[in-house]
Amino acid sequence: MKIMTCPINGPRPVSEFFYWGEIRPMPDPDTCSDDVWADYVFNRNGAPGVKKEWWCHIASNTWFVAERDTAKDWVLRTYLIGDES
Amino acid sequence: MIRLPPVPGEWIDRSTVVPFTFEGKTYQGYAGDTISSALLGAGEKVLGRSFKYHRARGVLSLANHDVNAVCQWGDRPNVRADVTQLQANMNLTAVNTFGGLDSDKARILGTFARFMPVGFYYKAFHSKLLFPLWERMFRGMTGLGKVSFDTPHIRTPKRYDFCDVLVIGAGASGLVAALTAAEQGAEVTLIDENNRAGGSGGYALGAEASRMEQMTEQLNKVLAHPRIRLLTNTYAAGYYTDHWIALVCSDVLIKMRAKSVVVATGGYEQPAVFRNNDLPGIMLASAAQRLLYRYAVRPMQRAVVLTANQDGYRAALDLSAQGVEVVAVVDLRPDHLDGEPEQRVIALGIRVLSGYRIIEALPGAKGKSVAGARVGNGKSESETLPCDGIVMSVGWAPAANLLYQAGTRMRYTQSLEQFVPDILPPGVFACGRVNGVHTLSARRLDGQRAGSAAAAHAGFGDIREIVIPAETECPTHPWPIVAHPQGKNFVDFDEDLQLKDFENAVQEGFDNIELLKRFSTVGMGPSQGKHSNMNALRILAKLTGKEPQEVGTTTSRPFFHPVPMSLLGGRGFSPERRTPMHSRHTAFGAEWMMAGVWQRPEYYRRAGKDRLQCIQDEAVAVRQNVGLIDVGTLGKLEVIGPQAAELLERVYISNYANLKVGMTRYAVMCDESGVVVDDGVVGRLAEDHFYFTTTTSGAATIYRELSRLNTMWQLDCGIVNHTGSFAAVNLAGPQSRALLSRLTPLDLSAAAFPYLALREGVVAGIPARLMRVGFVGEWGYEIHVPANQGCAIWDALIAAGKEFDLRPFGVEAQRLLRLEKGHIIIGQDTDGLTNPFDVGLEWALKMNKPFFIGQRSLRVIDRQTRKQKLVGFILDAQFNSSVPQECHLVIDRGEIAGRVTSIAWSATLGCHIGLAFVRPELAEANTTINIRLTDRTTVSAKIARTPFYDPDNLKQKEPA
Amino acid sequence: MPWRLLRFATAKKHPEPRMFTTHSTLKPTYDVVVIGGGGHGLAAAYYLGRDHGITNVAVLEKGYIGGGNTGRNTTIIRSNYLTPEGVKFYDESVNLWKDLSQEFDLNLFYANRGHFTLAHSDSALRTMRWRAEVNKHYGVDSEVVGPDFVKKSVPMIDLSCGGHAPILGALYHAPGSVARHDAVAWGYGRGADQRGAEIHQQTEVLSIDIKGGKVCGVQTSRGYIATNKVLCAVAGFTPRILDMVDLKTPIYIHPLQAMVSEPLKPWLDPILVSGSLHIYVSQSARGELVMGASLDPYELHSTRSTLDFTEGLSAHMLDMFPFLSHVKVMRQWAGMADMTPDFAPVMGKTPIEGFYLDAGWGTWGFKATPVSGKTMAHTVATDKPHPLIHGFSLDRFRNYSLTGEKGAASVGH
Amino acid sequence: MKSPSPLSPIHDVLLAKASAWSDSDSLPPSVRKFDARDPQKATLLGVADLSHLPRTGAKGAGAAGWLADLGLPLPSRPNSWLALPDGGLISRLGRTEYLIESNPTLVAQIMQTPRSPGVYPVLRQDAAFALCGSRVNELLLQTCNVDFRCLAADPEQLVLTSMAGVSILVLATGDKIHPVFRLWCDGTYGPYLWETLTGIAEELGGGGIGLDALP
Repeated sequence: MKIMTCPINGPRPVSEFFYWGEIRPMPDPDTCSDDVWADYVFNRNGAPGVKKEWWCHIASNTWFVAERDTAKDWVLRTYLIGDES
Repeated sequence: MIRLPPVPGEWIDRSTVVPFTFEGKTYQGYAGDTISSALLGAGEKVLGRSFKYHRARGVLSLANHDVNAVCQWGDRPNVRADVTQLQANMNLTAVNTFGGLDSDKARILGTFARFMPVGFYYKAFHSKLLFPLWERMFRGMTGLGKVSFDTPHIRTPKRYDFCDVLVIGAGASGLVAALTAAEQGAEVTLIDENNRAGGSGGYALGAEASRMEQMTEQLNKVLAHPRIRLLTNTYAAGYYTDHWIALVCSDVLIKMRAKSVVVATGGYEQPAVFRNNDLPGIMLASAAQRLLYRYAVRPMQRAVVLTANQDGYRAALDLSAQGVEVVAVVDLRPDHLDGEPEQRVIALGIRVLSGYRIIEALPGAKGKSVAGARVGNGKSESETLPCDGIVMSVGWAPAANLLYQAGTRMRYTQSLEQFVPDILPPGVFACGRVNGVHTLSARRLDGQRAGSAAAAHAGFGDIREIVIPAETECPTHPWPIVAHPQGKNFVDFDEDLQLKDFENAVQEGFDNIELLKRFSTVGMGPSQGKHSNMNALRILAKLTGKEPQEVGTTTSRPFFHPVPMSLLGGRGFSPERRTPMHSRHTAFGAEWMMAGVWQRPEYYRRAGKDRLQCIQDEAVAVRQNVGLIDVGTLGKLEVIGPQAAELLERVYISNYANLKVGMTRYAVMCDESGVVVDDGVVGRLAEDHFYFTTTTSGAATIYRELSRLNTMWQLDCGIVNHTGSFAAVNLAGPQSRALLSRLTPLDLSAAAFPYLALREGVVAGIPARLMRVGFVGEWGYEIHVPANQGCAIWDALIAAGKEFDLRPFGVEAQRLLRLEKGHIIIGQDTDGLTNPFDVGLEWALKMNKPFFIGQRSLRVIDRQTRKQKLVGFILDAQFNSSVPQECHLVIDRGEIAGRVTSIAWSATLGCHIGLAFVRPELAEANTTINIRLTDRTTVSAKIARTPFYDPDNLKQKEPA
Repeated sequence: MPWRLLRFATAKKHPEPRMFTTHSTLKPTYDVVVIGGGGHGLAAAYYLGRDHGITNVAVLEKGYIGGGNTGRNTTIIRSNYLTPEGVKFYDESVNLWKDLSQEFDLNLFYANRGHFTLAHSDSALRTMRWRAEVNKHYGVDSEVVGPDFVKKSVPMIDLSCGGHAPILGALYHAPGSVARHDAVAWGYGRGADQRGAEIHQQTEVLSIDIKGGKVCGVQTSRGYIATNKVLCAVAGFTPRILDMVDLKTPIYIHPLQAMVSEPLKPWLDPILVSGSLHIYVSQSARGELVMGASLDPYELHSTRSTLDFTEGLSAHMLDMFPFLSHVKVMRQWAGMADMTPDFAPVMGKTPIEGFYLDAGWGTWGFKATPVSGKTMAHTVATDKPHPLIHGFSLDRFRNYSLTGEKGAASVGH
Repeated sequence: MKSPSPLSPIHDVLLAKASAWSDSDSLPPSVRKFDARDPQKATLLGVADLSHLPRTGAKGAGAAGWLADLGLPLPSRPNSWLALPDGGLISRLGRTEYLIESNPTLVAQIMQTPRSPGVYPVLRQDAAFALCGSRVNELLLQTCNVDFRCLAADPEQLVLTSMAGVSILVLATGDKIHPVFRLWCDGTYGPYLWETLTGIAEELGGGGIGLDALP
C-alpha cells in the first residue's frame, strides 16, 4: 500500500488519509465573469503531472498539502499550509 | 515398486501412512506427500482431464506451474494436487470430467478438435434464437470446480507485518541473500512456497550428494541466525506500491511492509512443444527430480530425456541413480561443449543423440501413458525409442511476476535466451535464475550480492561488490518447438492450445502479444502462463519475424498464485457506532435500523401492534402528550474564537453574526456549485462561542471540511467535534415543559426560555445544553449532556415522564411529525442537484452577505428560470385505494413533471400528506397533480401550503 | 454442432482471413481522424462508414485495439438509468447491442442475464423506485422487487449480508446483460476496416494542429496527418489529449479496479450490484466470477493494482455469498475511469471547430459503445449533435444544468 | 440534586461479564474483575476498560500556555506524552491539542478554569482501554497497520492511527519487555472496539480483564 507522509504524524499507509483534490485558486467572486466562476467550480486541466493537493490525516484531522505526480503516484513533498518553503 | 527405498532428505514420513480416496478409489500415501506424489506413488499416472479436449493428463511441473491435476476436495473447488499436502481421509475427485476421470465422456471432443480451432466460438453459435442454449452448454462445459452453498463464511486472522529485508524464495541464491543481509544487521524475513526451504539444491543433484549437503549447510546457518525468520508454505501473492507484499502463509494473509525486497524466485522450467507432449508420463526434469528426492517416487521405468542444457544431463544422472533406465538423452543442440554431467552420462553408457528432437510421443492405451518417443535429426530416418516416460529439460523462463509488478524493466538476453532485469526499481533486488544466473556456485554469489545490496538499501552495512561469472552455456533453447501436421503439440496446457492455434490467430490479425493473449486465451488459465507465455512469445516472434525483445511480454498482474477469498476478506471488520442510550432502546423494544455507521431505533415494538400502528401511536403521543427521541447521532460541533461568527457566515447561507447570544437559528450549507448538502441548527453560547448540529450522515465530513476551510482561511477561531461527546435527546409535546420543570431549576416560561432559545443549565443534576427547537412541531427541548450521563438523563426523563405518559419515539415517527410540519430532510427531499430555490429556502438565503460557499454559483442560478419546486400535497381525506410511495412520478400531459419525495398518513390531519418536486407551473396551491403508481394507475392530489400542521406556529407560543 | 464449424474441419488451410488490415504508412490526409482504437472509437469509424458513407477515416491507437477500458471493464450492459437523457440514450444502446453479433457475424457472447441493484437502506430503495418509474416511463423494463424476489432468483444469497447490510429490496432490470468485451472491439474494428477505415495501432498522437480555432491536422508518432475533423475517444487518456488543445473540462481520472476468480461451474446467472457493499459481480461464460467495486479514492493516471481493493471486495463478497470462502481470486487489474461531476458523459462539439469529444465515460462506457459510436458518427458527419446526446454537452456545466445521473451510476456499472 | 454517576461508554457491554466492580464515590464504576482467569489472561493478552478515568482536553494555539499557567508540565514534541507528577498523564496530540487524564480534582480544576484566547476546550468522552500481555503485539498486528516497534524505541511517542477501522490514540507504558498499551477512541465506537479486541484476545488465549489484574 502507498505510503503518504503526514507533516505531523509521519509516514503512514494512504488508507489513513482522506483525499480532497487539487488546490485551485479561487477567482474573486465579485469581479470575475460567470464563465470564469463556472470553470473554477467545474472545469480544469486534468492532465497528469505534479499537482498540489489537499490531504487530511483522518485520525488526527491534520490537513496538509501534498505535491504529487498524478501519473506515477510519487509524492514529492508534503507540508502544512503556510510552510511552503 | 514405484516408491523407492528411503532417499536421503526425502520429505515423506514413512511411519505415517495417510489413507485417502480419489475418484472413488482408496489409496495410501505418506505424511509429507502432496496429492499428486501420493497418487504417482500408488501407481496412478492420470491425474486429470484437460480443459478443452479432455485429454488424460498427469504430472507436468509438480510445482504449481500448470493445472493438469486439479481436484474437488469436498466443498473445496480447484485444489491443486501437485502442491497440496495430503491429508488423512481426503475425498478427492478430478474437476471438470463428465462421468469420471477414467472414462470422461467429453474426451470425444478431442476427436472434434478439427472443428474447434482457436476462437471457433466467435465464429458460430450467435443466432439470436439459439445463443442462450449454446451459452448454457458452454457454461456447463467450462468452469472447473463446484462451489458448495453449505460452505460457511470462514473468517481468518489477517495480519500486518514489518521487516527490513524480505527475501522471496529460499533456494540457493535466496538462502545466501538472507544470510548476507542478516549478517549486515538487517532483520530478515525469508519465505518459500514449498514445505521446506532449499529449492533445487534439494533435488537437482546430478547424483552428487555434495549439492544437497551444501544446501543443508546453508539452511542450517539460516535457521540458526537470530535475525532471520524463515516462513515456509508461504508465497508472495503480489507486490504492491512501496514494498508492500501480500504473503499467503498457509491459511493466513500477511501484509508485509519491507524496507527492501530480494526476489529470488528462480525460474519456471519450460516444456518442449511436440506432438502428444501432454501424455501422462511426460514431465519436466525438475518435476521428475522432485518426485525422486522429495517423495521417493520413481516417475517411470524407462525414460527418454529431452534436453538442451546441463540440467537435463543431471536429471538423467538422477534418474539412473534411482534405478530408472535412461533409454537415451536427446539433445536439441547439434554441437555443444560436453559439460561434466554429460561426460558422466556417457560414462554410464547412456546413449546421447545430439542435434535430435522428439518429433512425437507415441501414446499408450487410451492416451493414458507414453509408449515411446519418435526422434529424428531431420537428416537420417527417424527412430522410435520405446519408453514409459519422457523428461523435458529444454530451458527456463524467469519467475519474474513480482519483478514486473514492482515496475522492473526486463531485457531479453540472447546469450541466455531469457528475459533478465534491466532496470530494477529502488529497493528491489533480484538474484539467481530469475536474474539470469543459473550455475549453482554463481547463484550463491549472486545471492550474496543482492542480499548485501538489499541490506545496504535498508540502512544496514555497505554494498559488497561481487562479480558474477558469466554462464558457460546457454541454459535455454531458443526454439524447443516441433511442428506436426496432426498437431496436438501443446503450448498452453491449461487452455489446450496447440502450435497451430497460434499460427491461425496470427493469420487472423492478432499479431501482437496482447491481442494474441486475448484472442487465443494463452496464459489466461489458472496457471496464468507460467509454463506457456514464453513459448507463446517465441512462436509469435517467429511468425512475425521479430526478436523476443520487440514482441515484449504481457503485463503481469497479481496474484502470483490464486488467493482464497476467506484469506483476503480476513475477519471483515465493520465498525458500528452506538449512542450512550443504546441499551435503553433495546429495553424498550427498539426495532433497529442502520443510519450509516449508526444503529438507530426505527420505532419501538408494542405487543399486538404492527409496525405502522406503532409508528402512528408514537407520533400521536408526541402530538397529544410528550415523546422522547434519541438524537445523539446528530453532528455536534463547536466553533470558538473572535472570528467564529465569520466562519459560520462563510459556510452557511444565512446570517449568524447577528444571532443573539442564547438563541439558535436554522442553518443550511451548500457546496460551491450551489447544491444543498447539509442542514442543522446553530446556537450562540457566547459572543465568540457557537454550538451547532449537522445531519447524522454529514457529521464527519462537515467537520473535516470545515477544518480544511479554516486551515485555508486561517481565521482566528477553532472547531471542536463533539459529536460523540454529547448525548442528545429531543423531548417534545404539549407536556414537555411540565415534565422538564420537574427536573430543572431553569425558568421554562416562554419569556425566560422562548422558542429557538438556547440555555445552559442543570437537568436531573446533569450539566446540560437545552435548545427550544420545533422540528416535530410541538413545544419541545433538545437536551445535550456529556455522553457518560446519557443513560442518566434518559432514565430521569423516563421516570419523571411516567405521569405524563411519556413515550419514546423512533426515526419513523419523527419523519412523519416533521412532514406534518413541512420540514425537509436533506437527502430525501433534496437530491444531488437541489439548490435552495428548488426547496423554498429563499427565506434563509442571504444573497447580500459578502460571501458564502455556493453564493456566486447561486447568483447565476437565480437568474435562470426555475426548473422545479418542492411543494406540499394532500390526498383527499376519503382516499382509500393504494397510496403513492416516495419517488413515484408526477405526470403532466404524459410527461414527467416531478416526483414524490415524502408521503405519509397523518392521523392528526386525517389524510395523506406529502412533499413533491413539481414543475413551477404546477406549484400553485390547490393545483391538482397526478401521481403515477407502480401499477401505472394515477392518483390525483392537491397542492397544499406547508406546514400542514399548525401553520401559524401557535404550538410554540404561550397559550393565552 | 453448427454447420459453420464444418468448414474449419474440411479446409486445408485455416479458412479465416485477417480481421483487420495492417497499413504500413499513414495517408497524408483523412476526412476524419479518430483518436482511440477502443470500442467507442472503432464504433464511430464503423458508423461513419455504414450510416454516412465517410470511409476516408483513420483510427489512431497508441497501443493495441481494445486495450484500454474496453478490455478492462466488467462487461455489464443495462439501461436502468435515472435521468430521461440517460435512459433514452442507454436504451438505444441496448437495442443496438442485441443485434450486434448478427450484424458483425461475430459471436460477442451477448448474454441476457437480468440485473439486480440491491438496496440496503430505505433511501437506496427510494432511488431504486425513482429509477424504475423513470425507466418504465420510457419503456425500459425495470421494477422494484422485494427481498423475497431476490431470494427466489438468487437462492444462495445471504439476505442479511453478514448482519450489517440487510437487503431491503432491489431494482430488477430484466434486460441486463454481459458480453465478451474484447470481441466488441474486434467486431467494430473488422467492420470499419471492411468499409475502408484504416486502423493504425502503435500510433500515438503527439499534438493537434489548430489554426484560427479550427482543427487542421494531427501530429503522430508516425508522421503528420492533415484533417479538419478529429474525434477524441480515449476515455482515461482524455485529459492528456485535451491538454494538447488547451480545453478545460470537469473530467478527472480515478483508477477503477476489478478481479476474477478461478473458473467455477456455473452457479450465478444474474448480474448483482450493491452500492452499499461496493460490489458488482457476474459469472462469465468461462465460469470466472468477474467482480468490481467502487472507484479508487484519489486521482491517478495509472493502472496499478492495490491489495486493499481485493481485501475489501472479498470481505463484502463473503458477506453476500459466505460460501465463497474457498474460492480463489486469480487475477486483478485496473482501468482509468474518466469521471464527471454528474456521472454522465461529455459528448459532442467543443469550442474548437472540428474537434469532437466522446469522453466522461467513467464507469459506464462499455454499455454505451454502440450508441456512442452511432451518435458521435452522426455528430461528426453532420457537425450537429445527435438528439440523443443533447443532455451530455460540455457547456452544461457552465450553464449549471447538470444531468444528475449520480444516483444510478455510483457503483452501478 | 446530586449529580448521578457517569458511566463508561461500554458500561452495558461490561455489565454482562463483570463479576466485581470498584466502589469509589469520586470515580465512575469500573470493573475490578471479570473472572478467575483474569490473571492468566493478563499475562497472555488482557484488555481492560479505563474509560472511567477522569479526563479533559484543550486545543488551539493558546492551549499550551493556558495549561502551563495551570502548572501542568507540557510534552515538548508533537505526538508525545508525559506522566503527571500526581498520577495520570498529559498527551500532546499533533501540535496544539492536549489530552489530560488524571485525578478528579486536577481534571475538575482544568475544566472549571475559564478558557483564554486561542483555547478551545475539548469535552473528552473517550472509550479508553489498556492492552497487556505477552501476545499483545499479535493483537496490534492484526488490527493496526503501524509498526509499534517505534514506541519501544521512543517511549514518549504516541501514535494517532486507525485500529480495526476506528481512529485511535495509542501509547505504550510499562517497561520494554512487558509494555502496557493504552488506547483511546470515540466513545460511541467503544462497544464495537471492545468487542472486536476482546474477541481476538480470546482467540489468542486472553480476553477482557478487570483493573486488579492490570500490571
